[in-house]
Amino acid sequence: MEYFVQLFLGGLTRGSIYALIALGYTMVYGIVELINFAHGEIYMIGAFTALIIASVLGLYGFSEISIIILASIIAIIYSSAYGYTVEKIAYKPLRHAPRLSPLISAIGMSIFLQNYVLLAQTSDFLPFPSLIPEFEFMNPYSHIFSSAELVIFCTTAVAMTLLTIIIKFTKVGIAMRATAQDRTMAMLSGVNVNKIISTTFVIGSSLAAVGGLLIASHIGQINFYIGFIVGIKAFTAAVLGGIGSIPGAVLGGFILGWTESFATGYISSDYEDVFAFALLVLILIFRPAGIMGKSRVQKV
Amino acid sequence: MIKFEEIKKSLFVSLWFMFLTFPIMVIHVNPIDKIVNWRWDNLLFVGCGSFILSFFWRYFINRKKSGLRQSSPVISPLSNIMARLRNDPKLFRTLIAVLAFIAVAFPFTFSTYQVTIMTTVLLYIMLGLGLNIVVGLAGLLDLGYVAFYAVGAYSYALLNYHFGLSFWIALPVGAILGAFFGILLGFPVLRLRGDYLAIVTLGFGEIIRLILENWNDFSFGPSGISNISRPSLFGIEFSLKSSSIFLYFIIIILVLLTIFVVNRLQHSRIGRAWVALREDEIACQAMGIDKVKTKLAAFALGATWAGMAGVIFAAKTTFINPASFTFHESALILSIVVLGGMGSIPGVILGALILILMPEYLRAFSDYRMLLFGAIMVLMMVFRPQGIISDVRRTYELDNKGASG
Amino acid sequence: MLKIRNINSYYGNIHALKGISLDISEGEIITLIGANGAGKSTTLMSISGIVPPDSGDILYMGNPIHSMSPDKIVSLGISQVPEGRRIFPDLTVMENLHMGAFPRTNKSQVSNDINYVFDLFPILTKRRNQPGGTLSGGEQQMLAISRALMARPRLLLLDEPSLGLAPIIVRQIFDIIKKINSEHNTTIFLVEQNANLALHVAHRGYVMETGKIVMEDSADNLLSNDDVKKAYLGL
Amino acid sequence: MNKILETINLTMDFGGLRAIDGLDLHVNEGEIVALIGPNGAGKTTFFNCITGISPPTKGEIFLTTRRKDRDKIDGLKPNYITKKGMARTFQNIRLFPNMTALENIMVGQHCRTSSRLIGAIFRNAFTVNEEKLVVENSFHILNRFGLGPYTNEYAKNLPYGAQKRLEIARAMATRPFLLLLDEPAAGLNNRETAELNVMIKSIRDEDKVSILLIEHDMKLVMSISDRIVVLNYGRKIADASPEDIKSDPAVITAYLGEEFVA
Repeated sequence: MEYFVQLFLGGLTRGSIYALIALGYTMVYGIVELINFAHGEIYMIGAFTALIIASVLGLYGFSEISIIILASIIAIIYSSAYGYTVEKIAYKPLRHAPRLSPLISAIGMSIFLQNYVLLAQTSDFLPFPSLIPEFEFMNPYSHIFSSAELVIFCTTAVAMTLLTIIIKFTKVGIAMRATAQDRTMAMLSGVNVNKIISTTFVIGSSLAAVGGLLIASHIGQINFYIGFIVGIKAFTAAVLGGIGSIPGAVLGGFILGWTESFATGYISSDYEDVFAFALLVLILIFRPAGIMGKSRVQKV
Repeated sequence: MIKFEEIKKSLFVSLWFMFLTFPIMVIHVNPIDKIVNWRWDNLLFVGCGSFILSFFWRYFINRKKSGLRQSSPVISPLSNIMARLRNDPKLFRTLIAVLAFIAVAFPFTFSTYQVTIMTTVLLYIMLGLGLNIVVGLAGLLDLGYVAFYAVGAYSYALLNYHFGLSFWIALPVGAILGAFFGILLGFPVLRLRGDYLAIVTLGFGEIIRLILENWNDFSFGPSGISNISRPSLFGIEFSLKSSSIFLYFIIIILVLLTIFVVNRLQHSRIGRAWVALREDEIACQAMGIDKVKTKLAAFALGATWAGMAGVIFAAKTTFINPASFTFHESALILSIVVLGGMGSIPGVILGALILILMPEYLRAFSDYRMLLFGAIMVLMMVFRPQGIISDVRRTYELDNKGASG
Repeated sequence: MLKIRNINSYYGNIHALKGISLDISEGEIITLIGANGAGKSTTLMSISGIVPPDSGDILYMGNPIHSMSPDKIVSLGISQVPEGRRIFPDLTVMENLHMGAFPRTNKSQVSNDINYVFDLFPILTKRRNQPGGTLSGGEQQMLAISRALMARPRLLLLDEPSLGLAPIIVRQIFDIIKKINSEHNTTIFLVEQNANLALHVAHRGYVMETGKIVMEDSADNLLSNDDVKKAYLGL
Repeated sequence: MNKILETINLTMDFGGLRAIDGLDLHVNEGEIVALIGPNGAGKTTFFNCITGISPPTKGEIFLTTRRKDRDKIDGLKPNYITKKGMARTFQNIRLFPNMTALENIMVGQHCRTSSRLIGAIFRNAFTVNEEKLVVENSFHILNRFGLGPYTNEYAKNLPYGAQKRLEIARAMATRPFLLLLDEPAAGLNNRETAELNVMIKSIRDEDKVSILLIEHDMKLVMSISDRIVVLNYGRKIADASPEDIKSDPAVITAYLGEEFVA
């Protein structure tokens, strides 16, 4: 039973990270109907930036807490900046192109960014400092739920709440939803659609950065390739919940987290990634609209 | 005369990219020795590079926009040459003769090393042409193409290892197994929309690779399979040098076969159905075309070619492991198709020549090749989605014999 | 107020607008009638900046607007109620109205205006927290007009407001259109397929055929014109 | 008379909205029937419904082929329905833009030909023969619809009027016995509309193809139709000859706007 609880909580943590990254996919898809293939790389760049900044600050003798805060903030800023730039270069010129074009461009962007980091930094795995302190009050439970897991879970919860508030109640949020539903009408209402799309990329990217920091400090190492696998998994989570749906992405993240956690815990850990991919393939075949997604009627 | 406004814009772009690339390009931390390496020269490169490139970017974007407006197609010189070749059978025949001569003479004039490189190029031409059926003609973005390639390679390697099966038997077996897996995967997924299809095929490709990596009893895991037999001719074994020449000719023949088949299919009833499907799925169905069957045919045929190429790959390298079948391989094949021109046979050939030869001969490029592939995919989509040589539909004349051309 | 001078538009190879010119003066109700596919909606989309013309000028208050982005044009005071209403289906009625007021920053004025449109269409008050997609066709049309009014337009572009609506609702909506025009001196440019209806509320009208303006006259004259009667009034 | 198309109690729901409501409609052999009604009345939805693009929520559709087989076709995929002999055009032109005019017609003959992959590769006698016939036929069809000059032009480069004609020609290439035209006159000028009038009549008289068309151009509808069906809110409110339709009060209310008709 304890093992079950441990796996359940492990899945929850894992799932919340997937959910954070999945939100970026789902928001972008909702607004421009594009699978932002480079989203995983944005998160990878966030993690690298944090590592670099943290190392530099560490060498200059900054205190631990200030390192955590500064590195996180800078990582989020940089991820957002990359997300913004990627949209401007690889997607914006293709707004009216046939569907395959932006997808190929996105894959190209993803490959480009991976190799950019590979060349400019290293192909080796780098140790990532644990940004999360051990809480004493968690000690009695640490064998089933670590401090790190608690922090991950709470951070995710806060980030999601913030996002929900932005989307639901702010002017920008309403404009984002409106643009997702009918872009031309949003323009006719006086919305600068380009700005809204950029904002979506920026928000999605900063969420990815948060996810990236959490996962990197949890696993303890990073390399240029982490974005690819986690990216696809997060995408799976987004599709699972119903791409375009924000609560769907969260739900999908949890389901995927649990699937992986239980499957590796009870079946085999060799095939961890296979379970995720198999889930992706199955969900797309049997319920492409996802759990909370709506199937759209095609206009003829 | 470049306007001040333009310079200001470029300056801004340059500053932005200097900011953007600062931590990754400039700072290099060695966490073990605790040393920070500040690479300020990189900042200068980025700054100057993005300053210049931004002029090109805006120039081409504007040109593209005005091109769209006036709807005057921007025909590249290469397409002009292609058009001339099509219209002048004599010139065309001369060119074919020259190419044939070069192809035959090549292995006898150049070193084994050069022959091996050329064999690789030919292998990718085959793969590219196979994927071209799926992506270029039928418009199905298959990101897991490498899975079928792996199926072919492993079927030869395993059959050879366990039963000592020869290359010549494995070649059709690999093709059939490729087709089989193509249908197996294609059947459930082909109902999906374009971008979902891409992701499912990607997931499928990764599943195959992960299984090969982890199922040690079956595939010998990451250590792979070595000592795979090279092809023989009526039981005659070759020396290393003549063997590579032999393989070179085998693959030349297979590439010719591929070109022959794709060319015939392209302008047949089924080929037109593929293109129609790519152009407009609903109208295509309204013409009485069975969407699923047609897609499946394209998918299976593409997989057949990947299967065959896999067998050849195993025979060529005599050693395979899962590392040869990563997503990057799929991406490389896709870049060949995209760069050359989707749907165009000469385009794919040119694409393979450029993308395989460039990293081989320009050592400077080999480190940057994946970076380059990524950039090519983005830039081609933004500026020239039809590729270097765009696909041109065949023209028909009415005469007593019916079709010509 | 609005001068369109010789604009041409292409959709790919299709010449959708072939040298359209027209004038709208302040306070007028102008209608543009014509068959399906004649280019009426394209004309409106050109004014709104969604389909910028390939050549020609559009002047609003004497200033060229044909190369401005749609959001700038809205903030100048030109709002459009597009064909098919295009309500944001998953936004509530209130959110739809707030979208209409997107360019505006004065919150108290905006909430005043929300009250104003609720007075105009009392049924919307009841529906305020319902998603736009659940409204009936007539309610959606009312919401679409209200949403456009939320931007406080000086020029209101209406594209086929009668489309798919029961006659009684159409009448109601056309009464409101007249009211908006007379009470607030809002200039109205009305595109309609239902020529009969449109010419009865408009002061002047233009007749469009395959991308060209073929007739221009006062509404009364057009109503009694034999060609118009035959072609568009179905009489 | 022979009902070649018949729908019984056809109903179509779109996310809570009833686009077609219990519609009984039929087309007789050799008839030209016009389907009219205000925008949004469910006309195009009706076309999509009977051609299998979006299957009906409820109700039955029957097609009686030239061989007098009465087939139930609701729930069938669009390609089977086309093969049975009902072809259509689309309101917003849906040609294959990057194929030539001739190739568009050739694709139209897909369901009347049968050569396969293997035949295409080895080019056996059957395939060669069939291909030859397809090309000849296509030239014939192009010329018949006055598209000869555009034979080898990409469909996307044709002028608007020619694209509209090419769509009709492509539909005719599937050799239908019933042709559905969705607003064939939209965007055409007077001369082109007059030509269309002649073309539709010749399709009926020479090719013996019955026609069901959606159209807003009243002049065309009144002069060409044998019978007019009026839809409003997905319901049939009238079904009569053009003369009777003109004076039908229900039609005037729904379509022409009663309150202003003095």
